[in-house]
Amino acid sequence: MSTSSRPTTHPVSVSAPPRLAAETCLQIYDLMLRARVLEERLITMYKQGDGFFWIGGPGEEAFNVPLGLLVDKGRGVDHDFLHLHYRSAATLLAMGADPVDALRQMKNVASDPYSKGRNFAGHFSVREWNIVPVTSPIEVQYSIAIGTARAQRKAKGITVVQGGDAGTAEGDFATCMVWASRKGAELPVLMIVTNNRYGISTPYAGQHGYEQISDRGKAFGIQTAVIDGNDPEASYAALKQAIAYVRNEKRPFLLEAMVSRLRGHSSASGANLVKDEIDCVARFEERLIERQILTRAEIDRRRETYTNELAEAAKHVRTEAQPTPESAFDYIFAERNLVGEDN
Amino acid sequence: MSTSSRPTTHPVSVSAPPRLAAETCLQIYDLMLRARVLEERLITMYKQGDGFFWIGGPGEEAFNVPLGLLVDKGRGVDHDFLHLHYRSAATLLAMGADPVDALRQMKNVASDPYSKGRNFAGHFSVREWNIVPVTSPIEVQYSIAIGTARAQRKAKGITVVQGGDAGTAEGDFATCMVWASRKGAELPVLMIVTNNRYGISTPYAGQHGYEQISDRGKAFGIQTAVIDGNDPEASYAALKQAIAYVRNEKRPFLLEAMVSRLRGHSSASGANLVKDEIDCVARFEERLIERQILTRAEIDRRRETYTNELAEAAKHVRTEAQPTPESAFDYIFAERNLVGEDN
Amino acid sequence: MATMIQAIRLALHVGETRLGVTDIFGEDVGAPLGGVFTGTQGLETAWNTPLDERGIVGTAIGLALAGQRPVAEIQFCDYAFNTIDLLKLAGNTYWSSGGDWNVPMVLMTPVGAGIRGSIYHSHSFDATATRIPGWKIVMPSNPRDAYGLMLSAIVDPNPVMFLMPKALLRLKGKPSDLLPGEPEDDKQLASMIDAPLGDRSAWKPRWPDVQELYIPIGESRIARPGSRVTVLTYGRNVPMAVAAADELAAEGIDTEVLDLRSLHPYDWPAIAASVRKTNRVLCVNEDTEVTNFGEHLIRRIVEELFYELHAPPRLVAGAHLPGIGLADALEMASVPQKDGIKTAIRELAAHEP
Amino acid sequence: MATMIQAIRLALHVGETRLGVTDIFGEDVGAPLGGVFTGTQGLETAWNTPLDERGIVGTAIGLALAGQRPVAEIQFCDYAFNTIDLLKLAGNTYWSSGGDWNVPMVLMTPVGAGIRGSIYHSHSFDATATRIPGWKIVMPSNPRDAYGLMLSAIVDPNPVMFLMPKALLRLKGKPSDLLPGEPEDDKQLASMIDAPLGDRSAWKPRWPDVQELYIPIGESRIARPGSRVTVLTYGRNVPMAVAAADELAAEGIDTEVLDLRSLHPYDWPAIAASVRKTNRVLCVNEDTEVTNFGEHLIRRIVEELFYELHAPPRLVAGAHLPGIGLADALEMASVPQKDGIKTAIRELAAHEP
Ligand SMILES: Cc1ncc(C[n+]2csc(CCOP(=O)(O)OP(=O)(O)O)c2C)c(N)n1
Ligand SMILES: Cc1ncc(C[n+]2csc(CCOP(=O)(O)OP(=O)(O)O)c2C)c(N)n1
Ligand SMILES: [Mg+2]
Ligand SMILES: [Mg+2]
Repeated sequence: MSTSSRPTTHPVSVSAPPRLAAETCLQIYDLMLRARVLEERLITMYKQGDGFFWIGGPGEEAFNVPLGLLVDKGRGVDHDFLHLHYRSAATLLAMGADPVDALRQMKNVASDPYSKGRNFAGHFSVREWNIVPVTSPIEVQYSIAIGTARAQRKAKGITVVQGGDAGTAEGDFATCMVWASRKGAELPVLMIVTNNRYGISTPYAGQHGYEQISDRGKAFGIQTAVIDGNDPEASYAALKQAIAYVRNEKRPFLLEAMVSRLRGHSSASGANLVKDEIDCVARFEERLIERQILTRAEIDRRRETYTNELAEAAKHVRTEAQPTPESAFDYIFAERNLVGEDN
Repeated sequence: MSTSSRPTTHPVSVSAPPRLAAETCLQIYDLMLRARVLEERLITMYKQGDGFFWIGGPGEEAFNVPLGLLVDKGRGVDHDFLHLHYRSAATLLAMGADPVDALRQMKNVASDPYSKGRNFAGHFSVREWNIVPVTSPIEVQYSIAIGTARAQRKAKGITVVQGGDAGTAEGDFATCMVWASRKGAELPVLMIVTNNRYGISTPYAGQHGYEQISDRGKAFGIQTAVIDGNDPEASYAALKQAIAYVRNEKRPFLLEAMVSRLRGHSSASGANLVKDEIDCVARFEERLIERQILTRAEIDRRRETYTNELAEAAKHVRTEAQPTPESAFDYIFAERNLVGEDN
Repeated sequence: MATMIQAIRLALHVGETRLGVTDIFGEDVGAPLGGVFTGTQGLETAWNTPLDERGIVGTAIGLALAGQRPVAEIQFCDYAFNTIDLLKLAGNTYWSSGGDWNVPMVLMTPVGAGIRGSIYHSHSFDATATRIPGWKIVMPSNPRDAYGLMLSAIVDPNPVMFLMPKALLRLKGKPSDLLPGEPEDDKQLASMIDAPLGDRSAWKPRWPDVQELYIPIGESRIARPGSRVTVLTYGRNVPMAVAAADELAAEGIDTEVLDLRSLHPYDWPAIAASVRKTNRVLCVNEDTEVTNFGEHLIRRIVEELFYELHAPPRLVAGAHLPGIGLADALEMASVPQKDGIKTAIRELAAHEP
Repeated sequence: MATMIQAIRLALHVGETRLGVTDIFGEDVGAPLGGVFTGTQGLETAWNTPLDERGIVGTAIGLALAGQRPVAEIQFCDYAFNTIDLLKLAGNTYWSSGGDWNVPMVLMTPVGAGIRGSIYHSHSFDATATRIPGWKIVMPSNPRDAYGLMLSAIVDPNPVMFLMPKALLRLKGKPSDLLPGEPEDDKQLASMIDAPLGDRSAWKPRWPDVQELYIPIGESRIARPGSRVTVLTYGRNVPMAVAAADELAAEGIDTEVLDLRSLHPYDWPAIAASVRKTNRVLCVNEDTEVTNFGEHLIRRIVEELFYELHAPPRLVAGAHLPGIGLADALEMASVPQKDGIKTAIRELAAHEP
């Protein structure tokens, strides 16, 4: 974990990433691999005409898996709220989501639990786990996160909000910092920027006046850190520290994770493999082999198993029913208050 | 001129405010007094039923007069563009505006040159001097200023944009910083925050996470300074320096001026004199008397003259025609391009 | 008799003490001001936000998603136009998530002309609001409805927009419309719940023991019964239309004024019944007339009740202008006035098919 | 034959080389992408903005106030709803300043469904746009109109919104509608002005010597003449309505399709003439149906042409839903389709007064 070049206003002590125990490494790796294989399956589905659009997170697994493992999963203010973006499948898997559900959303079948065939791939929603619906409009989650965080000022849970680098140019990113850092009314919110140095086709260089996006938090007295999001151990350590800080101090933290965009922006840009980007899964595999936690053969076996499982699942999903035309008119107004049920 | 407590990222050398020459002091003082008397007349008009609403800048004269004197007044990109707010009458007067026109807008007569009886007091617009229309929605001027500044990247003029402290919570304030500081595409914009420590009834304390608003500029590599806006000499010096920097370097500068709100927010809050606020006019008078530039008697005479002049003018304005009902339908679409005429 | 703004304040008091409202917030909503129209004076859970409408709406959505019942205010609806994307999100979250998350928030905001508010304190919001699916939209025309609609808004599991007709906020209700538990003497009420002028730091309201009264969202009210012409209206234009109708009664024109109260969902059965009775219909509202909610009502009436109509339906609405000017003559020419309503009713009544 | 997106690109090329356009900008508008729909590929003055729609609109207003002629893009109109306040400002600056400042900017943005764009790539913007006074609003249905309307938009001294029907952007024009100066062979055109796949760093367009062609803002076009029923529509629904009309001709129903092209100001004389001829009118557009621009047209028709009507006017528009769902069946059920248009025309034609 490297801190940003300029000093933080409230320095966080960030030690070199500790080696995680072999067991934890294996757990993380397994989820990273499952997430990667899931994204590959989704892309294949798109390319085979089993979905209209793909967007997702190949290249963010090393960061998103630890996030999913470290949050306090559950329902209501005493658990963590997650305002994720559209590259968060690995976080969902780490929290225990069934990858088949992502295929269902890709194929927009009626059984898609996240949106009933209404929304694009990657637009998750799990009320049982406080995962609020992923929005297509960039950055609005940072304004909405203020609200869940406010509801948690005296609760055990915290709010986590995540988005990309380019999106921080929207006013909502500033809004989140302004509201989260009001003196005497600070909010327990972990703001995450997953910086892949692109917004669609537009490179980071030329659009940003600061060295690191997280520098913007400093004037607000917000804790900041920049980490190598391609390193699962660094990510795990940084997230653990940041989450603990937010939970204990009830104050905001702004964490910037440098990540890769391995398949370009989305299916709109082809979803093909991008050269010159670090592949966190491959890199972690090397580390695990080096540490003799796994062998190449074991890795290959796992990958094959997961790939086959999802290929089978995709076949099954293909047979599931599409939403009926009439179903477009369902869920316009709620009859009862679901969110308040047992809060 | 005191710099902010935290170091600027690109420090500006800010010397102690130099004494200005007696002549300049007199010029500034005279305009401050005229501006103050104008605001008092506007408030009287409101209280006598000669207007529906008053808002203005008593308490900002020591800053706003130097601003009006120091900008390069004129039309087109080679002169300075001004995106002011609704407390800027003193800037207008310093630029040479006729105070009677402010009375006309107050009384919403058809001869109001700023809005033809359509807009509230203080909502100026002078195309000949690049003063773009003052907007009621707070902070939008910071997003619009990006555009005039961009048009001036290779011109002699710069863009000046001004607003209050509370308004900086809007995303547009951040937008201006993001766009003005893009590496390699920096914009010649002087961002001014006139900090009177209130937004209507809401005090600064409790709403802001930073010590000074201008601290927010530092992460962007934007020059910043905090000054005593109640001191006309300090204001003059700081503005001169900031304007020169923006003009020569073609880069943004964020200047925060601490000012007073002598009559509260607006007529909606009574427009009565507020105790415990520094009165910059009274303070400057003392200084001028001490330096033997003016005597109390001369001051009293001036004040009386200006007061009488405006009382007369107000009487005259009262006789001017109101807009006709049909005139509401004028100026919906322009027939020709006024703004591009001789640019 | 409570004024409309007092009625709203009383409803919010019931909300925060009995209906689970945890946060009432917006610019200048907390102490010392208690709202630019005094709607939130003395409330326990009222607080001042930063000057940032996007943050206000975002916070409301977030609080609602966290299971709370927030009431947020946009100080003037004129300043809500940078939040339409967030309002759309609040309205589509239940649908987009396939019924996973509802968003039980209330957004209140003063609307309309009539106070010489010039370009940015005169906007209407009804047309825009009805264009945001997933929201319920209400707009009272008197204190009692304001009270009962606010309570319904608070307990509704969906986002509800509460449009406050600013020209009516200080008007008192009719003696017959006393809120349940409200003291009969309005001076007494004021002394109990209106903050004093000057220093308020030690002031505390004494709340009367008001009881719940729910005006169902979706139900209109016949503000004035009549037989010859139907006027469909809401908010500030209701008393205006009733006054117009009362004056026209002397000319022998018997006008029915329907106060919609809810703009979405609106009370189609009542509208249809009235049009079937009078065969002549006028829609009145203050919003600009191109792509106006009254035009929706007229379209539906024409589509479903064409052969009931003895005259072409009419709309009296705000002029399609970029703003409402400050000068009296400008404002009067820009939004409906009683005389214009009377003329339209007269023409409708006189029209023979 | 140029596609609509090529025609727009050619118009922007004329704009920047001959009409004083200095800045064409938006998210991904500059190199290397040249716009998510390729509308700005190869243009000299195209540049990439930060991901911030408010900054984009603000910049356009500022450039316009500085006397330039900016063309700004919002990547999808779905993402313009946080800028309505700024759009309102652009529209009211001339009026608010009493004629002091005009705002000569163009805002272009793709709109509508038809590409399986799900909730946030399927929005329409016509109803919202027509609610912003001070703007001219245009929406082409074919490449030639797109070209001519864009040129008119650029030279207009007022803010002009250019709505791009995204489902039509890749469709070619009719051979008879060649743009002036356009090479006849469309492969040749593509080889000249379409950026290659892969590395584009060395690529430069070779622009054909296209000439100016102005389609006046405010003039409609008869897309298909007819005598029995009038369809008032624009954008994506024009070819759909023409196809419906062509199919219905076999049933003996002769339908006139009026392509409005300009939504504000709209061509009332042409609308009135067509309605007077056919006595039956259908409005078709994709935007949600409550407080819809078609309802404005119907209101005006009813108000001014009531006794010309032999049937109640009809609206076929988007359902009043919080979103357009991704699954085929959902999208089809949410926005007008050819069959629904045919049914409505049939019913209108069959209707006897
Ligand atoms: C408000 C808004 N504007 C534009 C878009 C279109 N869009 C989708 S993704 C994207 C780029 C986002 O870049 P970044 O924030 O860096 O996230 P990344 O995709 O790189 O993870 C854009 C412009 C959008 N979805 N929302
Ligand atoms: C977008 C917007 N929201 C709310 C308002 C109402 N309003 C007018 S002035 C004001 C306070 C402004 O405070 P500040 O920015 O500090 O400027 P000051 O008036 O103190 O100079 C508010 C909330 C507005 N005009 N615009
Ligand atoms: Mg990115
Ligand atoms: Mg202030």
